[in-house]
Amino acid sequence: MTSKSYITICLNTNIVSNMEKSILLDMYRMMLRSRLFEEAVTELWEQGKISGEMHLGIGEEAVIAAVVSHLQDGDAIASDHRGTPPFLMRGIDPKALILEFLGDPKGLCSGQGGHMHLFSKEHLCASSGIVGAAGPAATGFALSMQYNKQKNIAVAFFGEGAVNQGMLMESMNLASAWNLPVLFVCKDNEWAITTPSEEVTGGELLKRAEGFGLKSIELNGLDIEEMHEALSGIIPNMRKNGDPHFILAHCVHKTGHFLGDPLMRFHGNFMEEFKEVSGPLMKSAAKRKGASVGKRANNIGKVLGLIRRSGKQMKEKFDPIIILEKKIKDQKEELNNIKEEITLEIGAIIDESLKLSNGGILK
Amino acid sequence: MTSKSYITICLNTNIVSNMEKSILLDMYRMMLRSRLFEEAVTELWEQGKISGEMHLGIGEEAVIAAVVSHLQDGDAIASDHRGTPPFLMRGIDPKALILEFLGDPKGLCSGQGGHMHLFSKEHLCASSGIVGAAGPAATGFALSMQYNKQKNIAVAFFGEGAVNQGMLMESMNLASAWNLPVLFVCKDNEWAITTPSEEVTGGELLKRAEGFGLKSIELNGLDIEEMHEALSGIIPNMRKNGDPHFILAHCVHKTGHFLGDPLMRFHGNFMEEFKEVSGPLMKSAAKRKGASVGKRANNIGKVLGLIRRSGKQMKEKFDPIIILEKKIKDQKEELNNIKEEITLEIGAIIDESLKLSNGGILK
Amino acid sequence: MTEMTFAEAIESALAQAMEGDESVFIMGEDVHLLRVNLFARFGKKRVKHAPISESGFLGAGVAAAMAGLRPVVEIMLIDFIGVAMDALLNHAAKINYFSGGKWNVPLVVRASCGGGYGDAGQHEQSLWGWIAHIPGLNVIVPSNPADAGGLMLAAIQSDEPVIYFEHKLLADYWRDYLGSGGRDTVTYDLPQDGVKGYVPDIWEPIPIGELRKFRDGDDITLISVGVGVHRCIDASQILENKGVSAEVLDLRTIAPIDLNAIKESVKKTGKVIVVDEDYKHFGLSGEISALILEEGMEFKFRRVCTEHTIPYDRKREDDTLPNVQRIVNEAMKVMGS
Amino acid sequence: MTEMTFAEAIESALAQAMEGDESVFIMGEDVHLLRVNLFARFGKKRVKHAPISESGFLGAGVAAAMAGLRPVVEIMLIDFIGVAMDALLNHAAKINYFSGGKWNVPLVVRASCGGGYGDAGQHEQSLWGWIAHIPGLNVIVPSNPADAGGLMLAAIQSDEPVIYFEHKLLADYWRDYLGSGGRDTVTYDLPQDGVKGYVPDIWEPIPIGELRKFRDGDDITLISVGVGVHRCIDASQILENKGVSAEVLDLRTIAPIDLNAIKESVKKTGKVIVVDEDYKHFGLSGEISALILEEGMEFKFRRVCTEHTIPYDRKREDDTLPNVQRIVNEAMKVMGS
Ligand SMILES: Cc1ncc(C[n+]2csc(CCOP(=O)(O)OP(=O)(O)O)c2C)c(N)n1
Ligand SMILES: Cc1ncc(C[n+]2csc(CCOP(=O)(O)OP(=O)(O)O)c2C)c(N)n1
Ligand SMILES: [Mg+2]
Ligand SMILES: [Mg+2]
Repeated sequence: MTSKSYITICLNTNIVSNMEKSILLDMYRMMLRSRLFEEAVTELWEQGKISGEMHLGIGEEAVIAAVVSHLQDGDAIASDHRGTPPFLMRGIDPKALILEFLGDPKGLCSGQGGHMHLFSKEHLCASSGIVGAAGPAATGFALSMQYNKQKNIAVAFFGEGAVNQGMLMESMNLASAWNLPVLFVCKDNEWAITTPSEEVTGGELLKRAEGFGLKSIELNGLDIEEMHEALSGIIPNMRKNGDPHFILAHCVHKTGHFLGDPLMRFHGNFMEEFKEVSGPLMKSAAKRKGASVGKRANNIGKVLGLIRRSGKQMKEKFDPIIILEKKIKDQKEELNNIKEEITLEIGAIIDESLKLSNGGILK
Repeated sequence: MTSKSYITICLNTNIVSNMEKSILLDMYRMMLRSRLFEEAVTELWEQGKISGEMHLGIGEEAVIAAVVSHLQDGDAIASDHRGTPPFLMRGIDPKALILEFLGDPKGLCSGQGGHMHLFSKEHLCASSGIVGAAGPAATGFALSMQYNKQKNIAVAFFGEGAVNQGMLMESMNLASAWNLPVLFVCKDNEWAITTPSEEVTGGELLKRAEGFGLKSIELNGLDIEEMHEALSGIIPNMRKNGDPHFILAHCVHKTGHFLGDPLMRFHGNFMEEFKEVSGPLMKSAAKRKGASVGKRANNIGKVLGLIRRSGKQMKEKFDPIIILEKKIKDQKEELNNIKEEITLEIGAIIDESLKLSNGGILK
Repeated sequence: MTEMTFAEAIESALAQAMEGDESVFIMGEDVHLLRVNLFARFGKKRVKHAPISESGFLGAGVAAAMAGLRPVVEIMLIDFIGVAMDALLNHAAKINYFSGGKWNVPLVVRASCGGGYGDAGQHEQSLWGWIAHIPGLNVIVPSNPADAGGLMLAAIQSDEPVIYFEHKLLADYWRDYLGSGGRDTVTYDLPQDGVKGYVPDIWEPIPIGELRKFRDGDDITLISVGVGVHRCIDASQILENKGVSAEVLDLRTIAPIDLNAIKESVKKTGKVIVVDEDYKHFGLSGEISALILEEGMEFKFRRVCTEHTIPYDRKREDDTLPNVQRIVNEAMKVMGS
Repeated sequence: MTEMTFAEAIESALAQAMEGDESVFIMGEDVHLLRVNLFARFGKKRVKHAPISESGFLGAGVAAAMAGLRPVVEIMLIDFIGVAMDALLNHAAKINYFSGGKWNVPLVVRASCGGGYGDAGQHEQSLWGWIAHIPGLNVIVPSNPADAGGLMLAAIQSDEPVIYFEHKLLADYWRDYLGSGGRDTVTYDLPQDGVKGYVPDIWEPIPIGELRKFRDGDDITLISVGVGVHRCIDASQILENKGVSAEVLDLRTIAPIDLNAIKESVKKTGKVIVVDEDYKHFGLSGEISALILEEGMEFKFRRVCTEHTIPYDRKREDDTLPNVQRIVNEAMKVMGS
């Protein structure tokens, strides 16, 4: 069970900002750059230039930006399957990322890893498509920092679904027992693919983390201000004390689980998409043996409920960038300048990358 | 960090009993039978008739007896590496156990499983030498009970060290999320082989269990009265509600981790045993490169501290059977009768088993 | 006879098993939507969606099977078995033996596998030979709808643990889920006979441990499973043009393995190519060579397998996975030598 | 030259590595006492005892290695790798490849293995061939003190992940710990040359991937690792009496494997027996047959391996693990045919 619903988050979001404007603008720049970058990636993906599952971080930019903006040289990141935003924000060459996504030998990982397996030794940034693996990885990075008496921290980014994965829980215990500077960042978007995590999660995640002896805090991950402020306190303290922390940050994944998420496709074109599944579904539901009629109706209702519910995350009011734009709407001009500048930058990145990779198209 | 020390347990033990005498005598019988059985097993082991690691449950009889005495037909047990007491108390043929330990084809598992891998389909009793495996196993048993709408429960027995194993934590979450009738029984003897568990455990285990949404309770596992009373409440309730519970029961392992435990051997004959290790130890500690002299002294002190500390569990005041005997010392005659009767029974079991297995001796 | 896709066939056999036996149920991540048709019909008790706790729920599946249920536990991608291997290695595979043969584990583990759609090395492994190394497990790798359904039914009816591999390139919904995502801008090298085919109206279990001769031939024996079988068929057509008559064997189950049928073919051809999408070394291909050799037979042998981590880049991926060209090349080497 | 036990040799090489390189450290359950001599000297930072969280600390070891340390992570018994396999399968083995060759994982995993002391099938597995199936991992199985030390040093110095198997029958402290427990009432079939032997005064790394010819012979090649090598030696003496001259190869490392040296021997003898304490099917023995066959060589082949779950009963255990009699029998079969 996760403890805050979308509604609460929304209500709690400060709409008048107290934070220094320059910081907010910096954050805006980081978040927007990530967003526009991932939107450009989406286009490449749509064009068939990127293969496989493409998981975006659209909707969790405030969480990532707040954390990454506090990182220093020697800090490490272990990311889950939504690696683009942290890698991009950490300063990794965007062209190297695009080339990697295109499967080009000039890509960040020579085209061998792809978007789920991004690695930059130079930045101590690693990622993995195995749910929960970010926990042990960040713990190992933090162990080396403690070993070498560095004042660094290691960040683990993962979803609320991952907290049910044994190795992640083991790593929370390890970090606590060994007092390692791991920042466990749980991006709670309430979904694990098509599973509402509350249906398969016992207790509350914050209490679970506390049960491991971790200092834990729950934050509105859609509100960059709340996130940034909290981390301004936490991360410098971690450097000093070398101790682990757990953050439960509520956010959304606007594009669904991954690009082409079937649940999300329904929202684009419900009738068209539903037609395809409804035939076999109704046929199966009408077969002789099975549950009672009432239960079957319930089952179908449950499926439709999931589709309906999945649409929520697309709402503008849960978009961390729109929320921030509202907060600093008096800065319209700066915002527009930033937008223009980043649009240009990203356009150039994509163009150059495509040129470098000879179009990157798989015949 | 475990939250009660031996001292606390000791102080908390009721020395005047409030419980019905007949129940206490029944418990005494169960516990003593297990104890004398395992002592007989020890003898066979010493004689070389039993091979491999032999982990006893001596010191945790009150925990096992309190739980098992509340079980009914159709209930299941998933045990860890200390399987003898639960299997014996659950009513499994003691000769079949001894024959199994002797590796005899007529043993419980045809001599193929041995003492760490005991299975009785008839009793729904399974065990495993893999730390933590009892969690998923009990969860699966409980799932079948829920599936079949039985009013049964499944018990998982495991140590406090096992709670750091991912699959056990995953199973705590599963049982909680699916509301399965699993009784998680953590026998906290403060040690995992030679590791004091508090040194490698973050937070407190009770809070950890609560973090999974489990109803959790801490008990003095050396006091059969406290244990029995608590379970008289918990288990019938679980049958009614089908929900999971977690018990943190403090106890000891009197014979150390397993028979022949090197730490425990020191207590028998310190000088003799220490001579063997001290040579290489001192030689290594005196080598040129390495930690500073002060640290090395500390390291050796830590080792000696572990030896010293391991002796505590042998103390009579932590023996659940002696504690019970004191409580009902006014029943001297009954106690003696029981003792005599069980001694005879076990003697006969061993004799017959040895006869059946032709001495069971591996040349 | 009806025509069905690979995925429909599995679902149809599952439905038949579930309607015939109340103790059959499905458990795994997202199964309420991955198996939405069965979910609509049977409900959440029998199509049970689980947290991302593979070692927890696979371990629970082992015990549920011991308690008399017939779980079909889904490990979404076989690559993820790494976190839950203990349940197979030390429990499912051993409990019957440890119990002196007295306690069965009638468990099915269903896992998608295989590559060819650009998801890279942590999501496209095959690992069937790896898992077959462990005594006590049955391993099934169907290559077409009819086998997929019949073997699923056999797996469910078996009193032993069975690991059932579902190749993602053959199963349209996986391909769409993990590869296309609704796009028509990506293409795959799809084996048509694997993707769709005729199946019986009522499923009969196909005996576990019997291979199927897919094509008759005299000069060389191509042995494979899953998508590899279709690559072999394509290769055999090219070989035909080069005057080489290739026999194609689809093992269907690799543990147990149908040694007799292999021997028969090799007796005729004296030449073997094993085409295995799983890793080359210490796996299926080596095992086949050893089994034949132990029979005292003499034969030429080559193999076409995955030799290193599967790269993300689709072009290099196609070169890494066994492909028709590589099979033809190896076959010609063996013929020439 | 000094005489050392198998366990002393490993410890001595470890000590040498640790004193020479601050980044080398040991992590695992109970290592403060299992490695008490090193603990006394180097302290808890470098001999770090861990909770029973193999997937957590092995995964952490992978990342610590990526960050520049040289962890020697102990998995107490290789059987327990089931709970932590993901760290090897999907991370240690793949990160170098995934990173485009830019990021190394200089990790050593040290695990005890093997049977012969009555601990049954969940605690006596070998699994080296199983792990060698995964591309990207090096696998070492020493059979004697000199190799054990030299290969441990090589493993630590390697920039690639290495899985180092320590056979419990060779390591006295494991034998005592898990078998005897201070008793003198139990006995084992101990290979004396494996248990104790001469070692160099200063350790030099032994190149990973070079086998060692343990005995010269002309008629038949016996190939093995670990305790199996000594069983082969014993068998070869019996074979000698029967007029059969057996060559014994100790692979020492099975991934990579020293194919050239194997070929050389087989060219001479034309007959191969693989003796493998790991499971028979889909493993080392099959791989060896395939590698030789692929070279186009003709030879006779048999294998002596563990064919099912290892039973608890010591008598049946001795029959299950490769033993001298079984080796002699298979060798005579091959000679006779
Ligand atoms: C061990 C493992 N199990 C299952 C998967 C398949 N899988 C990929 S992402 C995902 C959901 C993850 O949910 P969450 O952690 O909440 O992250 P989110 O995708 O919501 O950001 C699953 C089940 C996997 N990659 N690894
Ligand atoms: C997965 C796994 N890791 C390690 C071991 C080795 N081992 C056996 S018992 C044990 C300690 C268990 O401690 P605890 O759970 O507290 O039980 P206790 O022995 O104290 O009763 C360990 C580490 C194992 N059997 N399985
Ligand atoms: Mg999520
Ligand atoms: Mg304990």
